[in-house]
Amino acid sequence: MHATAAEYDVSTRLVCQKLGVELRELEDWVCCGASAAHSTDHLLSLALPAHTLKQAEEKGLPLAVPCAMCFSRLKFTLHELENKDTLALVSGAVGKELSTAVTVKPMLQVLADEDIPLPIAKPLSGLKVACYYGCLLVRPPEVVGFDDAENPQTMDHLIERLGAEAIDWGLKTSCCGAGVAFARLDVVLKLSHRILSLAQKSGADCVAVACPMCHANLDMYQKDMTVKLGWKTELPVLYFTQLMGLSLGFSPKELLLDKHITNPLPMLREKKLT
Amino acid sequence: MGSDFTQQIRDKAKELLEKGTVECVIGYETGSDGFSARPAFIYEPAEVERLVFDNTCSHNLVKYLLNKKGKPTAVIVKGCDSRSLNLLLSEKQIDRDNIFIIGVVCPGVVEWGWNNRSDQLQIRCNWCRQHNPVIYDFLVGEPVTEGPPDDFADIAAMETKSTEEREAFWREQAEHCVRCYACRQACPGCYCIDCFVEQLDPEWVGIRIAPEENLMWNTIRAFHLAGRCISCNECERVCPVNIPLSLLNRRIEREVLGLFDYRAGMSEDAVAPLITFMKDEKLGIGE
Amino acid sequence: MSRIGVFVCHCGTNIGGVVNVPEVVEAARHMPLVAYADANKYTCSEVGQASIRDAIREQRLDRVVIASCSPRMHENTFRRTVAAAGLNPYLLEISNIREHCSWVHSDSKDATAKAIDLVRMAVAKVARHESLLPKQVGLTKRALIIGGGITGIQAALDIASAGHEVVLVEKEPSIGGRMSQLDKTFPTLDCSACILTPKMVDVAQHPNITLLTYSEVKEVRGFVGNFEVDILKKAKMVDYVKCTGCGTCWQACPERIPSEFDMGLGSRPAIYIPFAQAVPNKPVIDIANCRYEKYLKWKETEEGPEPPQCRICEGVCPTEAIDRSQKDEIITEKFGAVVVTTGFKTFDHSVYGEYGGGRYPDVISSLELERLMSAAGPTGGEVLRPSDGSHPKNVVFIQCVGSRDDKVGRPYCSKVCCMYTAKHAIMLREHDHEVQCYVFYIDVRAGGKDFEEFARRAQDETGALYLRGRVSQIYQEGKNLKVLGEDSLIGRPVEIEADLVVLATGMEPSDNADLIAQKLNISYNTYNFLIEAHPKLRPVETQTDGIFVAGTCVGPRDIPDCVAHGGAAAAKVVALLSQDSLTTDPLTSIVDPMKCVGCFACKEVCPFNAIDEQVTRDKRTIASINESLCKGCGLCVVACRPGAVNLRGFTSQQLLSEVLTLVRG
Amino acid sequence: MTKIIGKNELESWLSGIMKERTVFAPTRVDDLILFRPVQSADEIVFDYENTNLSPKELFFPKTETLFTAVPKDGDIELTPTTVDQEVILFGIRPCDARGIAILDGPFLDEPADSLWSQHREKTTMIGLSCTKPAPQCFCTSMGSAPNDASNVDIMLTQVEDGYAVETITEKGEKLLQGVELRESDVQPPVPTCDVNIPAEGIVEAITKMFDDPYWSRLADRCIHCNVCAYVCPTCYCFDIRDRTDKGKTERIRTWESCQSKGFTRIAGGYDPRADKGTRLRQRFCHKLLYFPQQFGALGCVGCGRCVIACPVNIDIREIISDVQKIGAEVGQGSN
Amino acid sequence: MSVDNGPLIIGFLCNWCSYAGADMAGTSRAAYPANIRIIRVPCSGRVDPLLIVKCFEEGADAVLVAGCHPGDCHYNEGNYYSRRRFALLRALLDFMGIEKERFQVEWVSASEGKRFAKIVTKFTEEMIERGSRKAS
Repeated sequence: MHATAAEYDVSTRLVCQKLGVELRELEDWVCCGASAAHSTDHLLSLALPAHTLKQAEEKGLPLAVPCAMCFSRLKFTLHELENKDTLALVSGAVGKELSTAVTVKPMLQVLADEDIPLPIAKPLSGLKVACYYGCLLVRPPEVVGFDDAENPQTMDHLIERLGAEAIDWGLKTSCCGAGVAFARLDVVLKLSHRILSLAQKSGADCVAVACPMCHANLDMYQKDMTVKLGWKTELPVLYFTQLMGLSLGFSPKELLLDKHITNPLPMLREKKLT
Repeated sequence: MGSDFTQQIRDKAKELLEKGTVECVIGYETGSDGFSARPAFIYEPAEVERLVFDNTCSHNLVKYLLNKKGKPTAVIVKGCDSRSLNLLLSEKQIDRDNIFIIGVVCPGVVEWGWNNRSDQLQIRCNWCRQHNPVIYDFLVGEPVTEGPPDDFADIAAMETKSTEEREAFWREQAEHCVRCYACRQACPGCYCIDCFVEQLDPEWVGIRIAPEENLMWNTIRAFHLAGRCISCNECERVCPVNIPLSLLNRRIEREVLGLFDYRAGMSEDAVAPLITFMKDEKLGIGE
Repeated sequence: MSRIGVFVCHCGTNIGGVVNVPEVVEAARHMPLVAYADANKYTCSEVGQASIRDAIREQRLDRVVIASCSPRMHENTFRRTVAAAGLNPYLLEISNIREHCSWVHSDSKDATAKAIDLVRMAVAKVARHESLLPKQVGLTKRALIIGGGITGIQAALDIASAGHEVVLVEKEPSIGGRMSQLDKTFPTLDCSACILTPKMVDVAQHPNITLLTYSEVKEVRGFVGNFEVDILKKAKMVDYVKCTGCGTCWQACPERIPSEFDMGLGSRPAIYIPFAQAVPNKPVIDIANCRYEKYLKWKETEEGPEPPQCRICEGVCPTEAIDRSQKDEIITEKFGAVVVTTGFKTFDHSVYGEYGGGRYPDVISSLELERLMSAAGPTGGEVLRPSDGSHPKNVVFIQCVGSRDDKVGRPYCSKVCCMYTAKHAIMLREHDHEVQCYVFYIDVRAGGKDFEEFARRAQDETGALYLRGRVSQIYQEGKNLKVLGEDSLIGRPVEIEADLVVLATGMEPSDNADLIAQKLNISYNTYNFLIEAHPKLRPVETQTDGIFVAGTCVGPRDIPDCVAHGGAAAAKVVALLSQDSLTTDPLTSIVDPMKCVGCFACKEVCPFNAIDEQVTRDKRTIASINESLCKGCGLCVVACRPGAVNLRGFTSQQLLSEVLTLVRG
Repeated sequence: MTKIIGKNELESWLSGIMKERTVFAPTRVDDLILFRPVQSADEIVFDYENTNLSPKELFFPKTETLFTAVPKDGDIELTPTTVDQEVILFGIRPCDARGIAILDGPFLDEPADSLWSQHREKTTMIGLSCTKPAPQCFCTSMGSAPNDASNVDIMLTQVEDGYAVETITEKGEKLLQGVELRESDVQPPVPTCDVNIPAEGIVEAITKMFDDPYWSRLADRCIHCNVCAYVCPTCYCFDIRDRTDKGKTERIRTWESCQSKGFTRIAGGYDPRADKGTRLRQRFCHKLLYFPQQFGALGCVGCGRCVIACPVNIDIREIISDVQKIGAEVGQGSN
Repeated sequence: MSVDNGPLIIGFLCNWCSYAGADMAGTSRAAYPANIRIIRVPCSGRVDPLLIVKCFEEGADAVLVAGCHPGDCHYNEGNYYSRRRFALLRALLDFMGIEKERFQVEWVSASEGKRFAKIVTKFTEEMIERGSRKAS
């Protein structure tokens, strides 16, 4: 977060501050082990998130998770710990008495809470946004229990509240290929390209995401798509927190909007939003 | 508590009798030892001064409603007693329209006998999770927060004994039993016209007052209350030879709670667990 | 004092080879109340039976125990034997010393001791048997059919033709059911309407059939032979005596409502017949949508803006048949038998988010396609896309939508989808030669006469591309739909640009099938399909005597099966109604009114609704058994704490005697 | 002069008897005190108010076989039950002893009950005077006293250094043969029972108020268990039924009570005492009216057991007072 | 009682499944020990807990109740009720000193003759091992 996804980190903190959502970073968080542990060692894949969960439990706070993959792993762990035997096994591995009494929410859900008023300074009118949730935020539904797996609306509603238009499109929860990001770039390109091109065909000015992995895939590889798949244009990919920040009155600079590979500033300028 | 509760009950009783809402108020009065309570039947407004409420008001007065069918009657119930009202309503033994319920938030009742009173709460008050009446028309006292779920420690303790020890224990109890049927007569759930134990054809239980027959009686008495017992423990209180009948009732109660998540008498339209079923339940039977 | 006769059977060596029969006979002679005991080589033989009859007469026996094979084998035989000797057939008890003794034990001493015990128990039990007489009850020779689809039509016609009166109740304004919505039928490609309509007309014209459309069954009381049914006749607002069905009114009605019959793809007026060939061919007024009725409703409260008054239909009707004074009416009719043929509806595919969750207009269900293909449908038989009215060229079919899918709680196969999809592929190609069909399937199930050939034809002749695999996602891209799926045979993802996607939605029972089942006290499964008495041997009967089920309300099946099913149910009804009276089994429960406390635990557990409330002379409300409904399971007996209920043939006294005889010797 | 037996000598004397005969004595069973056969003097409780159940059980057991019948040679052979065992009943209180004596009335009235008379014959009763009457006691009002020696064979009264011994009957004398008794001039204290229940004239009073609604109002509270009857030393209602096991049939007599529903039900289902009021009245009329009429003495000995045991505090002492009061009122009214 | 050696087992079998299953055991000559005495009832739901307790009161060593498999009851629901009743009764009896092993409830279909023989054989052997209740 502090490194590759600084934009997300900074914009989230700014927005939270503005909205009065107090964030506390767990001092001793560990990697959730996504992409590596869960395909190799089942126990480890539960123990790593469990360690983090335990800290939140000890603090007595709900856990707001910015990354969809981390969110998925944490939720999976909670789900598996419902089984008493598993609970005992993982408790042993972590060395602490675990419980499932922790609330885990994706950052999107936290900030999209309609009970939190949005002091809109600059409505994003005229901006058409394709909300992209990615695959892990909403799936599998019985585990994560967040929104509709096929046609989620949380971000759409949030974007509409910012004054922008959330377009209806069909690939909101399709896979961008992050799982094989390093191994099969060709797959990533194909999947991400499909997402971007549908978003564009559907009239979107930009894509809003809620996960650093999604962002990386969709933002970084647009040049490669041009070379390999004939992707002729560019489509800015922004964190939903950045769009929130913009409407709440922060400057593009504060929100690190200039740090993206695919530069969103010309588009925003055109829409008179900067 | 006592005098205030007593006054509220007297006032209400008076009002009900004066208005003619009821013919009789069933409550408590002071008994012949000068301090412990006994059931009282008040028919005249002038008699309401006899009514008292204190921590010796042990009797479950709901049983008496069975003798008052068709007559408007008010009854004073503690939390546990109130559950038996629901039981009798669901089993169509009493008519809600004829009953005025004065519920009392129960502070617990003490162990007492005629002319002797301790400060110790009765054992049933240790398990009790129903100090607030579940059904009433007029409430005396402020509702209290109920304690955590009962842990049935008494049952667990009994279960640490071996089967042989348990058999010997109950046989010993059966030796004491004189089959006076006080347990049955005090129980609000026992209202058969002809109890199985006294039937001659089929003669389920033989005439002998002997351990075998007594065990049969005690087993079936408890089983006929399966999923119906509301834990007022009147049976145990009235037993002249102190048989710990609560152990039997509570062993079943724990099973009913565990298997069917059911507590008897919590609502007037509840269906008792033995006259309903779920198709896919696992009960450790025939599996 | 009873005089009990005991007859021990050698059954050749089957019993006698292990059990010492003379020893058993000798022991029996000393049992209480036994006046006579003897052995037979083969008791079930004519000689054996004759010896029992003789002994009953000569020894003045009043009760009989036969120790032989299982009562499940010869109880009825021997009941007839003792009856022939003048004894009540229920004063007999069989002691099973073959299947339960000689055939499973080899030690002669043990087996003999056990046989003696078993005989002793039977003697103890028979001593408490009572003479029982089967009861005769009359019956109403009329049948009620609930549901006027093809199954109900067939059943109604068959029963009526056998000479019995039939009342056919249909909740829609016309009979015909789902079959009337279909264009062609597989595998013969007969026109559905062409084969169905004549049958509908037959129903309307049959002198033995009373047709009650726009009606529903409200309540059912009684038992086999003697049902009493409340039927709600919804107000049609049209006097059918005056109405000629000329159609002036429905052409004049200015209101337009999505047509249920056309699956919302077309529209209908507020006074309407659901489709051109409707039977009866007379309209009803849809009160919820009629402008004048809305106005009348508004008049009551005068809230909101005043809607226009209309009454055009009344103005144009040449016979003054519009009658707004009609009210919903409940009539009560008597029947001897009921056939439930409430049919099916198709699965609502909007739960499939990956198929668009109902958001994409060009993702349609198969039944919608039927309407699009039907010459009498909203497009006059031209298959046009709902979104823009264009002719689709690339059509993707997806099989098993709401079938064979645990995820949506529908693990069963709907049986007809493979075939109708093949039909659709063939028909689409016939409509337009440029159409290319793709079919995503799990298996092609074509088990039926000429079915496999038909499915082949879709693939081979029509060129439909069958892809084995499921579709993972459909999304709108521009005007078209992108279908992402997998061909699992080659193991590659597939991407198809489609103009139209047709979902083969499965069958599920009609709305309220469970409620109807509850009213009739018959069982239904978790999907609300009705449960037959036995899936193989009693496929149209139910656990409740006199109630029959047929057609798709029992489970998915195609038209010929429905017709056969309806006919089968009709045959059962006819057999029942052909009797002059019904004999009830006397082995039922009875209530001792002196002991009953009126808690009705018995009523709660009775699976057959056989327990009624009754008020005694001293004003106690107690239970009473309806012996025609009681099947003698005895659940009530055990539920009854005071022992007020007992079961004839298995009384508490008898079971207790058996136990006591055993333990106290 | 008073004859005294020391505590130790008493115990060794009893131990000696136990070797030859069964000794029933008050002993602790769980939290009850009951008459049970004791094997050693240690088991005996000397310091008790009274036992929870009365000792009538020894003469009129809860369950007793009257005779046995077995089929024999095509006929039936009957064998009556006999009482063969010599029994010592130690520690019976004067009130309970009086109860036994009262029951001689109904049981020994001709034709005498053979089992009762056998039990009486085979039992030697050693009474123990009460030192301190309990709150429920009212024996003096019923014609007895805490040290009433009239119904036992030997009477013991606790004194400082042992027990004062009174030998009442020959049976008692026989039992005491060879036992060394100290002579002393200590006078055993005479305990008093302060409770005074107005029993005089009760027969007339209860006769007068026989039909008073008092009984049905009292029955409101009664739950009609059999507790009072089963703890009472003078209740003797019973039921008789047969029981067959392995070809042998026993005719069995067991305790019953006039309080239980159906006790008086006759063939055809009619019950002359079907309502609770008449059943409750029966109990008190039997004690206070019928007993005096038939046998010349009140049927209550004032042991107070029913007072303690009744689950709903139906207190016979209150009732006697009430009956007197109502009887007097009714009497005035009619005069 | 004429089981001279070994335990007395009383079996209550429902007419439609388990009694027929026991018949099937006979037809297929599936042998089992002769200690069991079978009482025919229409349905396992007809077996009153009173009868079970009576058997034990009178000294029977073991009781077997057998009915149709859940879902197969001839009367649709009978065995669902018996399942509940006997779950509670078994717990109560065990609590009172009659080991739950002595009171067995089994679902035996009409086709499970061999299984019935196996169940009875195993049950009898277990009871022999535990010994007679009277002796204990």
